Amino acid sequence: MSAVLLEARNITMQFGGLKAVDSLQFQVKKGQLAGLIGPNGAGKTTVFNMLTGVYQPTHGEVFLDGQSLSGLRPYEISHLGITRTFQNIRLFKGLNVLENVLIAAHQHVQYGLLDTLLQTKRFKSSEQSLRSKVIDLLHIFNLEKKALEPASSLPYGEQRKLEIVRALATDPKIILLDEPAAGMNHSETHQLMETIAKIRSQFNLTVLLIEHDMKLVMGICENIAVLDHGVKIEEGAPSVIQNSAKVIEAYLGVEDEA
Amino acid sequence: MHDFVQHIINGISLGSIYALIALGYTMVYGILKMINFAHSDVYMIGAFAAYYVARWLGIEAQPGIASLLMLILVSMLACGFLGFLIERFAYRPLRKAPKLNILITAIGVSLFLQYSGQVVFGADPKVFPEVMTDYVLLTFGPVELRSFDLTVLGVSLVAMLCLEFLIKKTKVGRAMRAVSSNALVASMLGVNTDKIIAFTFVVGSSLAGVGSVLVGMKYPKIDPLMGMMIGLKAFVAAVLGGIGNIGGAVLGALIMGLSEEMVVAYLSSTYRDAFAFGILIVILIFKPAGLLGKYSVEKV
Amino acid sequence: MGFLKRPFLAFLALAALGLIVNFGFNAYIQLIVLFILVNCLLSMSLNLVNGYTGQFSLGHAGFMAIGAYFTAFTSSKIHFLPDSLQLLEFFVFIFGAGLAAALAGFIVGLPSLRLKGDYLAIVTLGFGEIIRVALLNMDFLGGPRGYSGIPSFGPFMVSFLFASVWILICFFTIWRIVHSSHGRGFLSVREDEIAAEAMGINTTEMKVKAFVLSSFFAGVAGGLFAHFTAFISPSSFTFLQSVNAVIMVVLGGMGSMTGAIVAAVLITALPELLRPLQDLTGIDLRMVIYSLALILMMILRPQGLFGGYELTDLWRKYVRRSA
Amino acid sequence: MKRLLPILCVLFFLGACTKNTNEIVIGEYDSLTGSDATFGLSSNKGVRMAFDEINDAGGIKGKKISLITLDDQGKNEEAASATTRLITHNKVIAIIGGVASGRSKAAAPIAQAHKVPFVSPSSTNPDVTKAGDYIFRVCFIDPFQGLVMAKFARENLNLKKVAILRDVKNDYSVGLSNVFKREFADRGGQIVADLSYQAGDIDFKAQLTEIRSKSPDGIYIPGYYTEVGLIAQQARQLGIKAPLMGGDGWDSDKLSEIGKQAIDGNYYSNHYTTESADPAVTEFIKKFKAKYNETPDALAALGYDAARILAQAIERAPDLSGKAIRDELAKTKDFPGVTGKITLNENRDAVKSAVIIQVEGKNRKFITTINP
Repeated sequence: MSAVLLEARNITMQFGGLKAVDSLQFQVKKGQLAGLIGPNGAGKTTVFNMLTGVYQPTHGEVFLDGQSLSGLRPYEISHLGITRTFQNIRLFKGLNVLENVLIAAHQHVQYGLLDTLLQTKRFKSSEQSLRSKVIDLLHIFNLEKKALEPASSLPYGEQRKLEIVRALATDPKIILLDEPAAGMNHSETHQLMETIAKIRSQFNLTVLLIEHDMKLVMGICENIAVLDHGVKIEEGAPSVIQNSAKVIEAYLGVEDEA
Repeated sequence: MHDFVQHIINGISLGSIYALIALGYTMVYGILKMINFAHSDVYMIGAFAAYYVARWLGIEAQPGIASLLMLILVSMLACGFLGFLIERFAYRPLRKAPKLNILITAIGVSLFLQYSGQVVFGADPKVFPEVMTDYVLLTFGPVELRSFDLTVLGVSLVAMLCLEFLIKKTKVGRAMRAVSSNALVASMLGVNTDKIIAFTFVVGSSLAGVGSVLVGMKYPKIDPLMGMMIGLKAFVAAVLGGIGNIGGAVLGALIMGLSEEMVVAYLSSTYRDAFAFGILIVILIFKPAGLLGKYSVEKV
Repeated sequence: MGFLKRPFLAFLALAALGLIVNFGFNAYIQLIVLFILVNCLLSMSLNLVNGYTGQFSLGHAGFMAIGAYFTAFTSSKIHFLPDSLQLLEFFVFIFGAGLAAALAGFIVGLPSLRLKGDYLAIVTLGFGEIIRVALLNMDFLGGPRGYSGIPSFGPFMVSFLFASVWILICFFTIWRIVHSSHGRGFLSVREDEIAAEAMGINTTEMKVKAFVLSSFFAGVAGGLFAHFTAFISPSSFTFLQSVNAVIMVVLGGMGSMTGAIVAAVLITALPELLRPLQDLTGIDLRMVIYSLALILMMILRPQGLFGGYELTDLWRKYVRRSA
Repeated sequence: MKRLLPILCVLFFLGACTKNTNEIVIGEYDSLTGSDATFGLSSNKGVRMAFDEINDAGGIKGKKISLITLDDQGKNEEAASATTRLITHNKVIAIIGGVASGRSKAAAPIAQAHKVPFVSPSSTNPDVTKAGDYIFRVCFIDPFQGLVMAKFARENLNLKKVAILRDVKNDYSVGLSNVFKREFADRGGQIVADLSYQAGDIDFKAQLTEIRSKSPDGIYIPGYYTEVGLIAQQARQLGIKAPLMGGDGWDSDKLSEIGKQAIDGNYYSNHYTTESADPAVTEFIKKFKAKYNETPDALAALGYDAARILAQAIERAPDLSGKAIRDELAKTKDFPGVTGKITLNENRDAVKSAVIIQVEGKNRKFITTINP
């Protein structure tokens, strides 16, 4: 329980003259459910992009299980076990639900091009098992009935769930959830949080989630880092965060702006 | 040495021809993010409009600056009007369609103009009237600088500055930039996007009109397919400089003109076009948005 | 050998069609049918890149040219099998033509597929032009004089069946790949590259794979074209030919194999169908009509004839509705 | 679209039904549209005029000639399909080909396979008639015309150093250049530069500046008048005074219209001279001007001769079979064509003399005749 799985060492992201994230340092331990919170524009998504290789940090390094991720392409990082969802839902809109998830399982496919062309037994059986595995995953979120519907036709909440299913299909060590509850009402959010806790234990996962809304995170996260203007201002258990003056100030300041 | 200087002059002169046409491509691309493949054929129509009007008015008998300006005006009007029609009837219905569809429509319009041009004007080349006489401005030994070369360069630079001013400093320009960055938001803010886009097309196309008269004056042979080759080169020049960037178009065009000239002079005339595209490919691979273009990081 | 069942049935169906054309129509129609087969290969192969993988290629004629010249050169210069097996020899050369084009596709694709959208289109256009200019300057391939004396397959039926085999290889290769995990990888690149990468898809590899495979079949199409016309020259492989291929893909509906085939038939036949019009008008208006039809088509049915669906999907829909 | 298709299909088969047994149907394909259209249309005008004249004079064997012209859009494969259509669909008894050698090479094997006589007016590449014994032509072949100018440049103009500027896209231009290069060098001349452009270019100063630096005595530019006019202007602008030389591709009124004074004094090889007292020539020019309101160029003259040679062979043939017409075509001897006295040799190529012309404004001054 105590081994460090993911570590960001002093990562900085600079866009032109603007430092979106400044020397951020944090760790996520194996099996933990960690949170990254902060007001709008604090740089949370930028952190995710650096962790998953979409951006290369201007300075600093990310480590997974002690291995440096610098210079790796996003797909390579995904193969190593980091997966994610997107804040502004990036499903494969033109494809159906099943295909969306199957694509994420591509890295575990056992057959080659020749098997495909000759339609070998191996091709057929592994396609079969792939599909049943994916259906099982969809089942967790009650999406299996919609397997053949276009992803774009799902209601918003289900699209978010589908993103999680898709991410799970990569067989990750750690899943990064970018505002998974955005746009959901209270009961939906509650239900989602329960599911997240459930999949964590079922798949032996580590979870790092971004939430804009502080209260939601408090309930389930074991460790929380707070970001403001690209700088980590606080880190610790929910109780620590709740009582931090800096955090309150950061959030209040934002409300003024809004 | 004097050959080298002559090559530089030739190259700049050729480059400024490309620049005049490249400006039209880049202008439309900058606002609409579409390759207006028909631009080079609008240019062709401009040349023919000027040709017929000049013959009708008997302008050849009285060459001079007034006749030139008059023809440029005619050609600009014809091209602008044609640009308006093309936008209204071919591109506007496709505003929300996938990019490939718009590209194919543009190619369709281009083919339509080329082939109906062959039917209407005839396929044989026409001789563009001599509106002004070319003369030597300066000589250094065998090196010559001619008035047409300077005129074309001057006009393309002035056109560039006018466009820069139009886009950066005027109210219409602000609206154009708004449409370019986000058409939906722009329309919510009260910008009449249809009008702005039509205006962009009219301006871009009338630039082709200016180009066609100047080119017709310098190279007095026009035919319905005259836009094909020069259009492709100008377009490549616009991409080279960073399509959507006004200054980039002129820079790209001058680089194209000079490099074509130098390839012919010092490497191999037969591989000239291959080199032109080779340069483009190398630049795009190392600088994917062209020389002056800004590479936008996709927001995730 | 179960994997050959469907292709074999399809082959029988094509052979029957071939027999009808062979006995029911004159040499002119037969030649058009052969050109249709070549264009089917072109549109199916480009569909893999444009339709399924969402990359924008305007240089298909270049790869076709490489295949055509490879076939022309080898089949008229090299002879390594007894005469009775000449068709097999041709098959080997056309396979080689595909490989040559695929190699070119790899060389072109690797650096340029980093680019997106219009930029990729321009770079591939540039490569196509470079290939054409290079051919103009290669004297051993005839330069602008072209390359003549390419052996023909003989009677129409032989040509037709030979081309049919390649059509089926192309169709089933692409169809099966697209309906496998690899193909879903292609689709994910088209849909959203960033999400695809995050889900572990090596998008560069996918793009290059699609591009190379597509170039392979463009090369094969070129090879067949060379045999059918017995004479090729660089002017057959211009930018307009690449555009024609793109038009077929879009007209058929991006990402629809059967759509690509139907569009290839239409686009090849249309200019010929319009020929008699010249008797009425006195001037050749074919291209004017063709271009107008193109514009109207894009405006009235932007998703193409089949809009990403397959003929089989539409059939199923129809059956379901009427049942 | 769906509704249009049946209509098109009906149209498609209509062509075949309009046949009339009192007509002799002859086919022609050429580039009526596309980038070579200006040449194709010229050739077509010559062909049409010849058949109109023959029809006005009563036709052949008492029958009228019906000419079916199809467009090849400047594409080889279209030339192939057009030729096949003419033969199998329109059932023509003979074919007149188009201008470009490339298209002839795609079309001729088809005519040969169907044993339909094929006469090319102006495809100069030597390989064209090698397609078989049904393929003829009425123009010079590249080796002859290249040789003619090499001889003239070396022996009459006494040039020593010559530069070549060729149209690399055009097989005709490349063919002439290659022959000229060899023949001129064989006669003790020196080729100081060999540069190229592409048809459709408008700026040639890069090549010309390079040529100027080699200070040649003459420049050989065997391209078409569409570009040569501009080349001449730019050459003079750069101060190149050396004479320019070319082939029959120069022969058009447009040459001097585009080139203006710059083209004056330069030489090209051609089939005939307008100064000729030969009534065949003067008559042809007069009638052509009356009919089309323009001066014929070399391509029109060749189209005219090709059509008349074919018509005469048909007239002489005992029947309308391909073989009979072919045999009569092969016997063509000393035909008094506009483009010279034409004899078809055993390779089915025209044997005729060439003339050297000097441009003088609108006039074409006859300089000398060079025999094969």
